[in-house]
Amino acid sequence: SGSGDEATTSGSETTKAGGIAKEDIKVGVIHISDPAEGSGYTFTHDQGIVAMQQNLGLEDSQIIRKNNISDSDPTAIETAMRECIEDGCNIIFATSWGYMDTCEALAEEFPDVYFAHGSGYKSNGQNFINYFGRIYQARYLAGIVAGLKTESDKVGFVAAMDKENSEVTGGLDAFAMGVYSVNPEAQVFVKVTNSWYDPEAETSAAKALIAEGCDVIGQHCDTPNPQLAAEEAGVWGVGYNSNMSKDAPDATLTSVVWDWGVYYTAAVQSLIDGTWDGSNYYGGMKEGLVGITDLSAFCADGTAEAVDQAKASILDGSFNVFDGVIETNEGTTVGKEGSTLSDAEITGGINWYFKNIVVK
Amino acid sequence: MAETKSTNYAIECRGITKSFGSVKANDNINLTLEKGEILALLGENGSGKTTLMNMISGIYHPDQGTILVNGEEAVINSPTDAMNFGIGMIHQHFKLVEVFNAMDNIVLGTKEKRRKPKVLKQEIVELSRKFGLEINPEQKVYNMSVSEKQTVEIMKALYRGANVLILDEPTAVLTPQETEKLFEILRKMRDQGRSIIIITHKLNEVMAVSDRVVILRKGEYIDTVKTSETSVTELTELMVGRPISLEIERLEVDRGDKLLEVVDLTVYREDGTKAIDDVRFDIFRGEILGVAGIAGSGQKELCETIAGLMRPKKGAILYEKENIIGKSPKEIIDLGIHMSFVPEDRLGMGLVASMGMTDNMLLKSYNKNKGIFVDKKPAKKLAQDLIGKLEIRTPGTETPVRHLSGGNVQKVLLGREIESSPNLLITAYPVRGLDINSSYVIYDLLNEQKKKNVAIIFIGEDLDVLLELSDRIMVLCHGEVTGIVAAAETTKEEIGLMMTDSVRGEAEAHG
Amino acid sequence: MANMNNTAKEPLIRIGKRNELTAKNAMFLRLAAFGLALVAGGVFILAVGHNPISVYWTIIRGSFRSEMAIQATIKYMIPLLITSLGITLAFRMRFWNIGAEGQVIMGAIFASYFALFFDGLPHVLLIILMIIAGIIGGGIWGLIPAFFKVRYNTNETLFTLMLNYIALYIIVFLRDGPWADPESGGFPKIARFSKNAQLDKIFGVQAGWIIGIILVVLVFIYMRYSKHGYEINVVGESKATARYAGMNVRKIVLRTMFISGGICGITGMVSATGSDMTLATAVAGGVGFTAIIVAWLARLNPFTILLVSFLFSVLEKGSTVIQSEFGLSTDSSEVLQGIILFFVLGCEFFVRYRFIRRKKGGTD
Amino acid sequence: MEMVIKFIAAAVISGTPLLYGTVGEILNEKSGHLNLGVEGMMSMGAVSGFMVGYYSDSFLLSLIAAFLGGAVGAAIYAVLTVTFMADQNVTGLTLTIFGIGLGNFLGLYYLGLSESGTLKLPEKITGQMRSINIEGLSNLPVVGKLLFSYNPFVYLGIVIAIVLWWYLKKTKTGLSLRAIGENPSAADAAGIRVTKLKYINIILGGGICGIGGVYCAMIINNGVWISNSVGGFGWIAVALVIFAAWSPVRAIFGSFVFGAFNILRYYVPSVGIPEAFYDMLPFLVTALVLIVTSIRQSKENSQPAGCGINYFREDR
Ligand SMILES: Nc1ncnc2c1ncn2[C@@H]1O[C@H](COP(=O)(O)OP(=O)(O)OP(=O)(O)O)[C@@H](O)[C@H]1O
Ligand SMILES: Nc1ncnc2c1ncn2[C@@H]1O[C@H](COP(=O)(O)OP(=O)(O)OP(=O)(O)O)[C@@H](O)[C@H]1O
Ligand SMILES: [Mg+2]
Ligand SMILES: [Mg+2]
Repeated sequence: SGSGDEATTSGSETTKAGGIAKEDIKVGVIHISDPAEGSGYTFTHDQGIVAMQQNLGLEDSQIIRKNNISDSDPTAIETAMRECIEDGCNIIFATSWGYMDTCEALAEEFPDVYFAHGSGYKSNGQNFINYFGRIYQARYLAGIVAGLKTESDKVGFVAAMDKENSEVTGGLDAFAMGVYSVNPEAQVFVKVTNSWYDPEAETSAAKALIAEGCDVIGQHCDTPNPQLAAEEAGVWGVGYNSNMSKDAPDATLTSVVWDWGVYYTAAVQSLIDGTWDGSNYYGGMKEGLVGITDLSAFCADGTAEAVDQAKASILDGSFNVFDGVIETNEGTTVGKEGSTLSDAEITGGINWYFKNIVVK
Repeated sequence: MAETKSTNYAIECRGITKSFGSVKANDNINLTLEKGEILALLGENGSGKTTLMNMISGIYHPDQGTILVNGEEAVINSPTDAMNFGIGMIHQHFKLVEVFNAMDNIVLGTKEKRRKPKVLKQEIVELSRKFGLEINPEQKVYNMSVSEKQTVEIMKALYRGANVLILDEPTAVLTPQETEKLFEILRKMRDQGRSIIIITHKLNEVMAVSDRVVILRKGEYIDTVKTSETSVTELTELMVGRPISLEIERLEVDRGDKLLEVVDLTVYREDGTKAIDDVRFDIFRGEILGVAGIAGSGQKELCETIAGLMRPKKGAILYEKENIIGKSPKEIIDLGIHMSFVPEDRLGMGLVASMGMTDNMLLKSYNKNKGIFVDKKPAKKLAQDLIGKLEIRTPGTETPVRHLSGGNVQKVLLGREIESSPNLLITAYPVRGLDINSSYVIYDLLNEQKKKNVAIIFIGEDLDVLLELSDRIMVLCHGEVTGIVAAAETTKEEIGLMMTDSVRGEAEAHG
Repeated sequence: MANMNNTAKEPLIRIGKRNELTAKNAMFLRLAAFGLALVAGGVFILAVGHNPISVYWTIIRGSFRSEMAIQATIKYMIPLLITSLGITLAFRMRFWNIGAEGQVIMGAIFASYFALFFDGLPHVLLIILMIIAGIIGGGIWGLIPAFFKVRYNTNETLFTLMLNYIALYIIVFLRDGPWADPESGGFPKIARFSKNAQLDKIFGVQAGWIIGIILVVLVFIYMRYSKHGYEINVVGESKATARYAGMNVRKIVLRTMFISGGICGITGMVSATGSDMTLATAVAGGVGFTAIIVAWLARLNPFTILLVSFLFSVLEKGSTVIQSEFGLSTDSSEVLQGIILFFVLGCEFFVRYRFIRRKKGGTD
Repeated sequence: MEMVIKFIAAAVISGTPLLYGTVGEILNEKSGHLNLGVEGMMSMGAVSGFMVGYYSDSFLLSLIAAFLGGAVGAAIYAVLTVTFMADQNVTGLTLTIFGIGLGNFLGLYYLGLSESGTLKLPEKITGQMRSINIEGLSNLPVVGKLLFSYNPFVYLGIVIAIVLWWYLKKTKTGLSLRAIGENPSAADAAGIRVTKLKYINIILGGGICGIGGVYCAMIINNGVWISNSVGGFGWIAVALVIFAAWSPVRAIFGSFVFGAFNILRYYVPSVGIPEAFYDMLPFLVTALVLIVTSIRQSKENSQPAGCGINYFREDR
C-alpha cells in the first residue's frame, strides 16, 4: 500500500522507543480559514504554531498547513487530515470544533497518529485528545474593563452561538459577571449571529446593539467587525482572539486573547520526550494560555487597578469566576455556596445566562 | 468607369455566392432591380431566394460577389448599412419585439432623435395615411394578428424612408382580401418611384403584381423575364426545369361509409374567446372535405379538437359512432386519426427541428412496439423509402430536418402521416410556403389517399385549389359553419361571400 | 433620406459557420482547447511565482501518489459524477435546472432521517431505505419547479436557484432545532451517524462510486434507447410537437424532473452517509453548480461526464496538495480552475464557427 | 419609534450592496444575458476597489477601480457569451468561481505584504466613505436619520438606479437595449448594433456590481479587508432582480426590503422563530414572487424573452 501506511508504521516504532526524534516530527495543522487573515481565530492559532516551531527549532517543511477547511464539510476535513497523514505527520492539530468527529474516526483508523482537537469535548485517552483553555478567566477581566467604561450602562456582546453553546455562553457569563462586579447597574445585551465567521452578520449585530444604546461592544466571533462598527459609531469595544487595537485603534479597550504557542510547544515537546499521556489539556491564565492585552489609554480611570486585583485573585486561586451560587437571568440559580463549577460543567454544561444579561 | 450606365438600377447583384457550411445556397447570382418596378423573385423551396435577399439587407455577408446600389458598389455589413442605402426588408418570420407597441417597433434602431410619444404617434398615423395603411401605434405586437404585424413591418420600412422594399413571402399568411390590399400598397409605392422585390410561390400573384420576374433554381440564377411577356406555364418550367401540368384533378371515388360526425361542437380558446360555435358536419371515407374561411375562423381549433389536443366546451365527435371526446391524443392516434398540421411556423409542431428524419418518423410510432425501448429500424427504413418516393432532398436520414428547405420539410411531415395508413387525415395549409412543384406533389399525395378510401379534411386558403381538389367545401366564419356545399356546384364568389358574410358585422363592431 | 455616402468597409473579421466537423476533428479541437487552457493556467502560475510544470505535476501526483490519495480523488468524483448525470436528464429536456444543489441537500435530509432515527434496522435494509429516501427527497425538490413550470410556466432557472437556498436553510433549521446533536454541548451540528447507517466501503472508497458507474450506464441507455429518453428529447425540442405526437408533456416533465432530482438526491444520500457520516450544511458544497459545468463540458454524454468529473476531481484533490506544498492559497486553485474553464468555454466556439478575415482589397 | 427608524436606516445600509448587484444584473438581463457571475464580479470589484483605496487613499479612485474590477469580470463574460457564444449559465458560474477566488487570492497577497497583518483603509478615505453629516439636515428629527444619514454609496446607488431607469425607459438607446433583450434578431434587423450594445451594457452592469462589491469591503467590514466579504450578496441580487421585476427603480425598494430581511432578527424580539427562517426569508419571498408573476403572466414585467439565448445572425 501507499506511503501513508509507511509513515504511520515508522511513527509507531519511534513512539515505542520512547519518543520521536525532533527531525522526524511532522506537524499537521487544520485551519478553518487562512492564517494570513490577520485577526481572528485562525490567525492566533497559527501564531501559536509559529511560536512552537521557533521554540522547538523545527524546519518549515515539518509543518503542513491545511487552510480554509470548512468545519461544516466533513469530507473536506477528512481529506485534509488524510493528506497530512499521507505527508507523514505524526501529530495533527485540528483547531476548530467541527473537526472533532472526524478526528475521532481517524484516530481509530490511525492509532499511531496523534490527534489534538481544539475546543471540543471528545477524546479517547490515547491518541485523540482535546485542548482548550479557561478563556472565561480573561473574559471576566474584560468584563471589568467594559463595566467601568460604559456610560449608558448598556454593554453589548456579539455571540457566535446561542445559549446552548457552553464555550460561548461560559465566556459571555464570565464577561457579564466581570461587568457586574464593578457596575451592578449595567446590563449586557446579546445578539447571536449563529456562525463563527460571518462578517456581515457580525457588523449587523453590532450595529443593532449600538442602536439599542450599548456603548461597549464585546464579542465572541472571528472578525474584528464588531470593534470596527463600534469605532465607526464612536463607542468602545472589547476584542477577541488577537489584539484588535490594530484594527480599531480608537475603539478597542482591550482584547481577550489566546497564546496557543504555550500549548502547541508543550504538546509537541511531549511527543519528542515520549511523555504524551493522552489526557486533555485545559490551560488558563496561569499557564499564559489566555489573557487580555494591554489596556488602551481611553479606559476608564481605575480600570487597571480593578483588573490587576481580579487577575491576582484568579492567579492565586482565591477566585475562580464561577464560584458559589450564581443567579441566572431566568431567576434560577446554579452552583453551591462554597464550591466552584467543575471543569466538566464549564466546558459542557453552561447553557444559562447570568442575571444581568438581556436577550431581545 | 461608366457611371451613368447602371444608374437605372436601384440594386444590382453581380456574381453573388454564399455557402452555409457545406450548403451552397447562392452560386454566382446576378440580379437587377430597376427604379420604380416590382420585381418578383421566383424559385423552388431552398433555391436561395431568402438567402440572396438577406445579403442585400445586410443580414448575411456574401462569400463572393458585389452588390451595387444606385450604380455604386456598396458594402452592406449590417441592416444599418442596408438602411443607409435605403433598403428595407420584411422577413418571412417577422422581426418584431412582441412586448413593444407598434410605434416602438417602428422607431427602433432609427437615427432620429427621440420624440414624445404623442408626437411620434401623430407622425406615424400621418405616414400610414399616406400609404393607406391601417395601424394602431399603441397596440402591443403580441395582441396583433398576422396581417397587423405585417403592416407594422411595412411601416418600419417606410418610416426609414426605404427606397427599396424587399418582402419575403408576405402573402403566405394573408387572406385573399388582405393580399389584394397589400398589392395596392405596393403599387402605390412603385408609382412613387420606389423599387420592390417580392418573393412568393403563388404564380397568380406574380402575374398580378410584378413587372419582371427573376428565377432561381437550386441556388443558381436562371433567367429574368418581363411579366407581360410570360405565362404561368413558362414560369413554372423555368423554375422547375421541366414542364409540369398545372391541372388538379378531382378524382371521382365512390364515397364510402360515414367516418366522422361532429355534433354541436363548441370550443373556447385559452383566453376565453369562442373559437368554434355549434359546429356540425360529417365526413365520409374516400372524400376530401375542403374547409374554407379567413384565417383565425376556428380552423386551427377544429383540427386540434378532433386530434384531442383541445377540450371542447360541448358537443360530440363521433368516430364510427364512438364519441372520441375525452380520449387522449394517443388514443385518437391509435384509432387512425392523423393530423398533418402546418402552422405558421413549419417546424413548430409536426416535426422536431433538430432531429433527423429517422427520429421524426418515430414521433408517432415510437410507442407502438412493446417494452421500454424504442425500435429505430422500421423508422429508418421508412425515412429511406420516403426520400425515394417523394424525392426529398436531404443529405441523409440523420440530417436535422431544420436544415431542409420548406418544401422538403413539408414532404417529410406529410409523408410520415400518410405512411401511417390513416383513416382520417387532417391537413391544414399543407402547401403553405411551398413552391408550385411541391404543391402539386402534395395534391397528388392527397388524391392518392382518397383513392385508398381515406377521409380527408383539407383546410386551405387558396379557393381555386379548394374548388378543384375537394368534393365538398365547408365554410367557416367566426367559428360558425356558414355553409357546406358540393365543390362542383359552387363558385369562388359564392364561397367568398359565405366567408366574409359576417366579417362586415365584425368590422362594424370594431369601428 | 438614404445616405449614399456610405463608406463602410467590410469588417476586418467576421464570424461564419464552419463546415460540420467530423467527430474526430471536434474531439481533437477540444483536446487542443484543453491544452491551451493548461497553458493559460500556466501563465497564471508563473505570474504568482511558481513553476507551472511542477505545480501541474504536483496536482497529478497529489491525486495519485498513494492508494489513499487515489481513494480521496475518487471520493471527490462521486458527488460530481452522480449530480452531473441527474442534471443531464433535465438539460436534455431543456429544463434549465440549476437546483441540483438543493436536490442534493433534500436527498441528504431524507436519507439522514433514516440514518438518525432508524439506525437499528438491518444494515442492508437501512441502506436501501436511505437510497429510496434520497431519491424521493431529491425528486420532490425537482418536482416542485417542474410543477410550477408546467402549470404556470414559472422560470425554472431562477426558481430552482431559490430552492437551493431554501433547502440549505432547512438543514440549518434541523441542525439548530429538531435534529440538533444533544451531545454536542451546544455546538450546531447533527450527530454523526452510527456505523450501521454508514455506507459501506468498496476498495477503500465509499460505495457511491459503484452507484455512480451503474448510473452512467443506466442514464446512457435510458437517454439513448428508451421511449422515455426519446420523449425527453422531443419535449426538449418542442412542447407543441410533443403534444401533437400524443405525448403527455406535463407528465413527462414532471416524471423527468423527479428522476433528475432523484438522481441528485442519491448524491445527497451518498455524500451524507458515505463521506460526511452526518448531515452537514456543506453536504452539497457547490457540487450542484460544478456539476452543471461538468455536464455541459461533457455535452450531456454520460460517459464523457465520467471522464470530465474525474478530471475535475483530480484538479480538486491535487490543488489541496499544492496548497500545503507551495503555500498557494486554496483560492489560487479556484482562479486556476476559472482560467482553464474560460478557455475551454471559449474554444468550444471553434467547433461550430470560424472567423473569416477580410480578403485583401475587398471585392473587385 | 426611534428603534424603528434605526431599523429602517440599518436596512438601507444593509441593502445597498444588493442594490448595486441587482441593478447591474438587470442591465445584463436586459441585454439578453442571464449572468450568474454577479457574486464573482462583486468580488473582483471588492478587491480592486479596496486595494486601490488602500494605496491611494482616494475614495474616487477606489470607486473607479471597483467599477473597473467588476467591468473586467463582465468583459470576460461578454467575450465568452457574446462573441464566442458560450453557454451563459456555465460561463456565469465559472465567473463566480473565478471572481471569488481572485478576490480572496489578491486579498491574501496584499495581506502578506502588510506588516501589521491587517489591511485597514487610511483615515482620509474612511472619512469620505462614511455616513455623511449635512449640517441642519442630518440632525432633523426622523427625516434626518431616515434620509440624510447615509454613506455616499447609498445615494450613488439610488442615483444610478434612477438614471438607469430613465435610460431604459426614456432613451432611444434604452429602447434598443430592451429590444435586444427581447428579440435580438428583430433588433438586428432594425439596424441596432446588437453586439456593441451588448458589450457596453454587460460591462456597465458588471462595473455597477463591482461598486456593490467594494461596498461590502468598505462599509460592511468597515474598511478592513476580510476574505469572502461579498459573502452571498451576489446571489441574493440575482434573486432580487425577479423581486424587482426587472425595473431598476423597483430594485431600490426591493433591495431595502431585502436589507431589512437581512437584519430583521437583530431588531425584532426573538419569539421562538428559528434563526434559519430569517435567513431563508428572502429566498422564500423571491420564490413566491416568481410564482405569482408567472401566474399573472405579465409579459412586460418578466424576464426579457431573449434572456439566456445567445444570438448569432446567421442562425435560423
Ligand atoms: N442560416 C442557415 N444555415 C444553414 N443553412 C441555411 C441557412 N439559411 C439557408 N440555408 C440553406 O440554404 C439553402 C437556401 O435556403 P433559402 O432559405 O435561401 O431558400 P428559399 O429559396 O428562401 O426557400 P423557401 O422557398 O423554402 O423559403 C437551403 O438549402 C437552406 O437549407
Ligand atoms: N424617436 C424616438 N425613438 C425612440 N423612442 C421614442 C421616440 N420618440 C418617442 N419614443 C417613445 O418614448 C418611449 C418612452 O416614453 P414613455 O415612458 O412615455 O413610454 P410608455 O410607452 O408610455 O411606457 P410606460 O407606459 O410603460 O411608462 C419609448 O418607449 C418610445 O415609445
Ligand atoms: Mg425563403
Ligand atoms: Mg409612460
